[in-house]
Amino acid sequence: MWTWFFQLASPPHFYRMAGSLVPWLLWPALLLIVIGSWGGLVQAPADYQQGDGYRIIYVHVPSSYLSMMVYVTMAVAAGIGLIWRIKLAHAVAASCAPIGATFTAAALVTGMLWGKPMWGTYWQWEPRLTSELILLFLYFGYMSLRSAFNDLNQSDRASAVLALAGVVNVPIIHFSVLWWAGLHQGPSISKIDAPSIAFDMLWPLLVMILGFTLFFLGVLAMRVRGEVLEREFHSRWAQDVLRGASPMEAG
Amino acid sequence: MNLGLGNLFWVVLQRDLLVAMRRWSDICNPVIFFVLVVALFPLALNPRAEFLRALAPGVLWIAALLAALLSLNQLFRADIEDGTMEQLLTLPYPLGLVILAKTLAHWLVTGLPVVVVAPLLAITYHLPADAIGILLLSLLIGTPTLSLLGSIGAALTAGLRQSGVLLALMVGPLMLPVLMLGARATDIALSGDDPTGPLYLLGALLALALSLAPPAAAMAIRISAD
Amino acid sequence: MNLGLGNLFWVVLQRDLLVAMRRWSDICNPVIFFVLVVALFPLALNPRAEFLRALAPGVLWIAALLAALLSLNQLFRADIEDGTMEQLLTLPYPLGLVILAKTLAHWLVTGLPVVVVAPLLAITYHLPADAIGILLLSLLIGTPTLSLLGSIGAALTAGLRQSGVLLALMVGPLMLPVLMLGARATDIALSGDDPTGPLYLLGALLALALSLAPPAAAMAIRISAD
Amino acid sequence: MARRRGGGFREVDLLTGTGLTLWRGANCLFDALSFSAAPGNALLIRGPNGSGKTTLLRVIAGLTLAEEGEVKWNGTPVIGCDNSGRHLMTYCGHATALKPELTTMENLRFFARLSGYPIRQIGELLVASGLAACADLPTRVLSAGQKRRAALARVFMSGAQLWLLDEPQTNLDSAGRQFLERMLQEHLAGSGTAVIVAHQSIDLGAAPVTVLQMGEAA
Amino acid sequence: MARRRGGGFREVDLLTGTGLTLWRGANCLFDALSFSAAPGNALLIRGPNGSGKTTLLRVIAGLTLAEEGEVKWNGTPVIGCDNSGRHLMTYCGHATALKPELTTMENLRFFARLSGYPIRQIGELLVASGLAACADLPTRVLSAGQKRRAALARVFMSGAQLWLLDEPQTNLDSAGRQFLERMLQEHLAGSGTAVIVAHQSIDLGAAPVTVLQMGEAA
Ligand code: HEM
Ligand SMILES: Nc1ncnc2c1ncn2[C@@H]1O[C@H](COP(=O)(O)OP(=O)(O)OP(=O)(O)O)[C@@H](O)[C@H]1O
Ligand SMILES: Nc1ncnc2c1ncn2[C@@H]1O[C@H](COP(=O)(O)OP(=O)(O)OP(=O)(O)O)[C@@H](O)[C@H]1O
Ligand SMILES: [Mg+2]
Ligand SMILES: [Mg+2]
Repeated sequence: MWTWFFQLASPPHFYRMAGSLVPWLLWPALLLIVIGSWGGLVQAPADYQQGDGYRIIYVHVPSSYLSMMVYVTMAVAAGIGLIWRIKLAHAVAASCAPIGATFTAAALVTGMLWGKPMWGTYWQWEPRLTSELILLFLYFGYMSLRSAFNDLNQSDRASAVLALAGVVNVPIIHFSVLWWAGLHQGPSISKIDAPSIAFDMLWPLLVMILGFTLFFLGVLAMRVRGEVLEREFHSRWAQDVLRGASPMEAG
Repeated sequence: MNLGLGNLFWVVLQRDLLVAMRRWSDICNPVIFFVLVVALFPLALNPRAEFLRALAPGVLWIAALLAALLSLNQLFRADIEDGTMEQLLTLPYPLGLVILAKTLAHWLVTGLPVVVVAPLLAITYHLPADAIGILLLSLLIGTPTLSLLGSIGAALTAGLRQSGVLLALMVGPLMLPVLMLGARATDIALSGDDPTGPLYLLGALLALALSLAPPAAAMAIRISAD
Repeated sequence: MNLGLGNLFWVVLQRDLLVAMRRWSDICNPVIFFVLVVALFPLALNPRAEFLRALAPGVLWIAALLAALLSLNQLFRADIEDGTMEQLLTLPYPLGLVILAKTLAHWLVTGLPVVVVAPLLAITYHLPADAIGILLLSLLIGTPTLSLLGSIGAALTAGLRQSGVLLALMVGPLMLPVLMLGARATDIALSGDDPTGPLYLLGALLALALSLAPPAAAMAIRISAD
Repeated sequence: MARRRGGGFREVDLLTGTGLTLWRGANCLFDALSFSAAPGNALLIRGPNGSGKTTLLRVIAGLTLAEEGEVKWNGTPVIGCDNSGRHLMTYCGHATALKPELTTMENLRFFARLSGYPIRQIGELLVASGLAACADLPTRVLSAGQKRRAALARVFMSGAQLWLLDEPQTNLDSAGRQFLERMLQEHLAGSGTAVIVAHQSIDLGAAPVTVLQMGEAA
Repeated sequence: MARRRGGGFREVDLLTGTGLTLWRGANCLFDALSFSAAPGNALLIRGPNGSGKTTLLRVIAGLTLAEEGEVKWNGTPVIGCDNSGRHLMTYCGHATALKPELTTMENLRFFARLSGYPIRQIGELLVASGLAACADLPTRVLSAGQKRRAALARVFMSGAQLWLLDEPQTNLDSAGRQFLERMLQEHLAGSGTAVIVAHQSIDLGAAPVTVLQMGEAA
């Protein structure tokens, strides 16, 4: 187990592994998203209150969930990098940030679009919405901190401290609907025992969430590959890769 | 030294913009700070729509002023610390023009983004469309005045360490009329009246600042670079 | 190197207070900034008594937070620039303790004065006496937490230039719970209810920050002094 | 590394200081100090630490006001709020005037545009100063000596007739010092003037050197 | 200027670096570099500008992380989040670690208290370093050389067994350089260790000197 772990953490090995993994993540992701979209847009019945407007849920909920998932991934990777000084983990954290920021922006935009018909306003200064906005700021803060240092080593470690400190925001977002009474929907699908949503509407949502997650992992693998190559630019294997040889031949 | 004055202006402006682009956080940060301040109020206070609407002109303008104050701190500081200012001071060119170019670059990088996002935030404060228009206009006229006024304070405090708050203290009072007029204009528009009066006054202040601030800042910078 | 840890704490604290006294503006500036922000609102907004009273908890707490943010920028900056940090980093002592001493000195110099003048300003916002008491208490528990949280951000950005706004961006979200709880407690007291809930939570946050922030800041400072 | 300027200098290109007096706190740094330097000459300011060399150089550059006395360059006083008196003078102090965010090339290009130095020749100058490999690095990451070399390259590009250099050898290795000396010799041979503060010895070739010895340290 | 420490150093007071590798961007500053310095010895780091001397010194001080390899002092690695390995080591870089607002005396007193140097002897030390007249001036107004002398006085006060000095001769006049050399000779004679980066020559008396030549500049 440990040897496998360390082997994975070696950059050339990871580069090769991730490369072969990417299609196995992205194609299923595409498939699931197509199925989920079909299920959500065609197969699921219109809501008796909201008509077809609710269908934006199939984008909103997966991106909202991923906005937080990605942050947690980023923080865990950053923590691993900081404690065990594994550069690969830093590369993972660095690659997470723009993806997470994109999902967060998507959650905000879809939420706002949904909010207009539902609440009569695009935006409401309400705990969940605000804390989601703050999550976006955290991503921005993380990225600007990274770009502010000239030394990679330094920006890795500094941004890791920030990512870890900012992780407190995630439970705040998740529980904000419970702690403060706001406009936003309470948990409806995450109550596993008794989902308060019809199965016809639920399964496309679950498929979409899975599809989005795989999509995230696929994009992450791609980004980390690029990041690792850039970091190991001067090493022999990276030079070999850039010249077109396979990294395994380079050893 | 065959550089025309327009050219000098352009060379300095271009360099400052390039430096800012290298640190893109320079461009994002003041505006994000602006958003942060505006977002804090509904959290700390009661977020009812009519309450927020009444708050909006004041909060948006105060946030714009604070964002300007915070970023002004850096206007000449780096130049003094790394010795660039010594070079600019010994140039055979009018220093006021150099300062004007630097101030313009600063406004483009920090003030303009604030002006651009302000309408979006105004929507979240439930401000009606015509009041948003006036808010935008008042910020567009008012924030360059803030930058110009700030340049004097920034020049005076550039050699000091703990200048952030000192700067706020010095130029805050100077910026007050701009703040009051800007918030006033939006407020008037909000209540459906004609806001041209305060807007003209804002324009007059801009003209005044444009002609007086650069030479004053030039004199100040000579003193603090000694 | 026969310096006890308590002694180390004391030596560092004393030195930082001495430096601050030499630049008395260090002591005055954050509090004056605080007063400025609080004073701006009645100017930019409608100064009716009941409106101001509703505004008071939010405005006072936001002003306190902004004053803390602004001054935090300087917490480690000077030490990094003049090389003192290199010396502190190579000392055979626990760095967290040094950081705690510096943060305490910083709070004494910038946070405490804000806590002291806040009640006076609260009176001008027509806040009743018992709400003022709670405001004072919440600030007294809350502002040290702000300083401690800020020390992490200050440590991360101490080596950077345009750090003021970056710092705000980074620690603003972390400080948010403190702000919300503090304003909440005062608000509850204003409406005549029992504010002990948020106050206990504030206390818990302080305890948490006290134990976690200094080591985190120590780690951060090692990185930014690299 | 050909010089941009075509002709020689005019006869009036003379630097004079008369009756300069400056107190700092209770220390008199200089009292009724006078000097002059003609084209092609170097004025070498020597003296122990804290004797006022840097302060004097800043007075000559017009960056600091003397309490009494006057520095004239080309017959006009260097102090005053218009910059005309500073014509064709360049100052190089302890700070390097490089923007840490910009690359070496971008930094030098800015000063080249200010002084009218041909942009195409910057590459050559970088090679001559040993900075070719750093051209595209942000100056933030340069070593102390590399920064100093870039600052000296700026002095060269300024094309100024009067160079004011404060301890220009600081942080330089022997190749760097040679580059500096070659630059200075060429400048003086082209009848430029240089005022140099230095603790170490500096080889100025055939140029006439006046040594200005500052008083004992405070 | 009597040394505070009574006894000699232990046999294990050995500085070793093994297999140090560090890349900066596309430049390899050092690759599998190893060295060691025994008590009483000086390690002189030489090399052209930009060859990584400062970076190496910071790695030795534990201020910068090497990508590979390890520096050990007294048998413990200098890197790590506890400070125990830094025991009795002092670093003096380009920055002087003086608070501009405090006087020279106050600045030194702070470091004396940290390192346990007797406060009463600071006055003597100020005289020895030629700073007696500046004792009550805020260090902001000191000249470059005076600041450097104060920084060196701090090194002396630290009583550390390992001194790490980055271009300590910068800005010093000849008296200042002599003060530095005397200090170093005494330190080495008391079987201390010193790692020194220098471009100029430095007279270390009878102490055995190992020269570590860094590669060509980038
Ligand atoms: C800008 C506006 C909005 C933002 C920032 C936002 C944010 C979020 C976030 C962060 C989550 C994930 C919560 C978690 O997993 O703990 C979420 C879930 C959800 N949102 Fe929104 N939302 C917005 C608007 C809306 C609107 C207008 C509706 C519809 C009325 C809505 C309905 C939902 C639902 C049903 C969930 C799933 C809740 C669950 O089962 O846990 N959202 N939203
Ligand atoms: N306010 C003051 N009160 C007293 N003395 C002062 C004051 N300001 C500056 N000085 C003294 O003035 C001198 C300034 O000298 P300057 O920096 O010009 O020296 P320098 O000759 O360049 O020395 P170095 O060789 O060290 O660079 C110093 O001796 C300093 O102590
Ligand atoms: N991010 C980077 N990319 C490329 N090169 C870099 C980077 N950061 C630093 N360098 C190079 O690393 C070297 C750092 O050297 P260092 O400061 O240790 O030199 P030094 O030997 O102390 O030189 P000096 O004698 O000038 O003080 C420089 O050559 C610099 O150009
Ligand atoms: Mg000097
Ligand atoms: Mg060096």
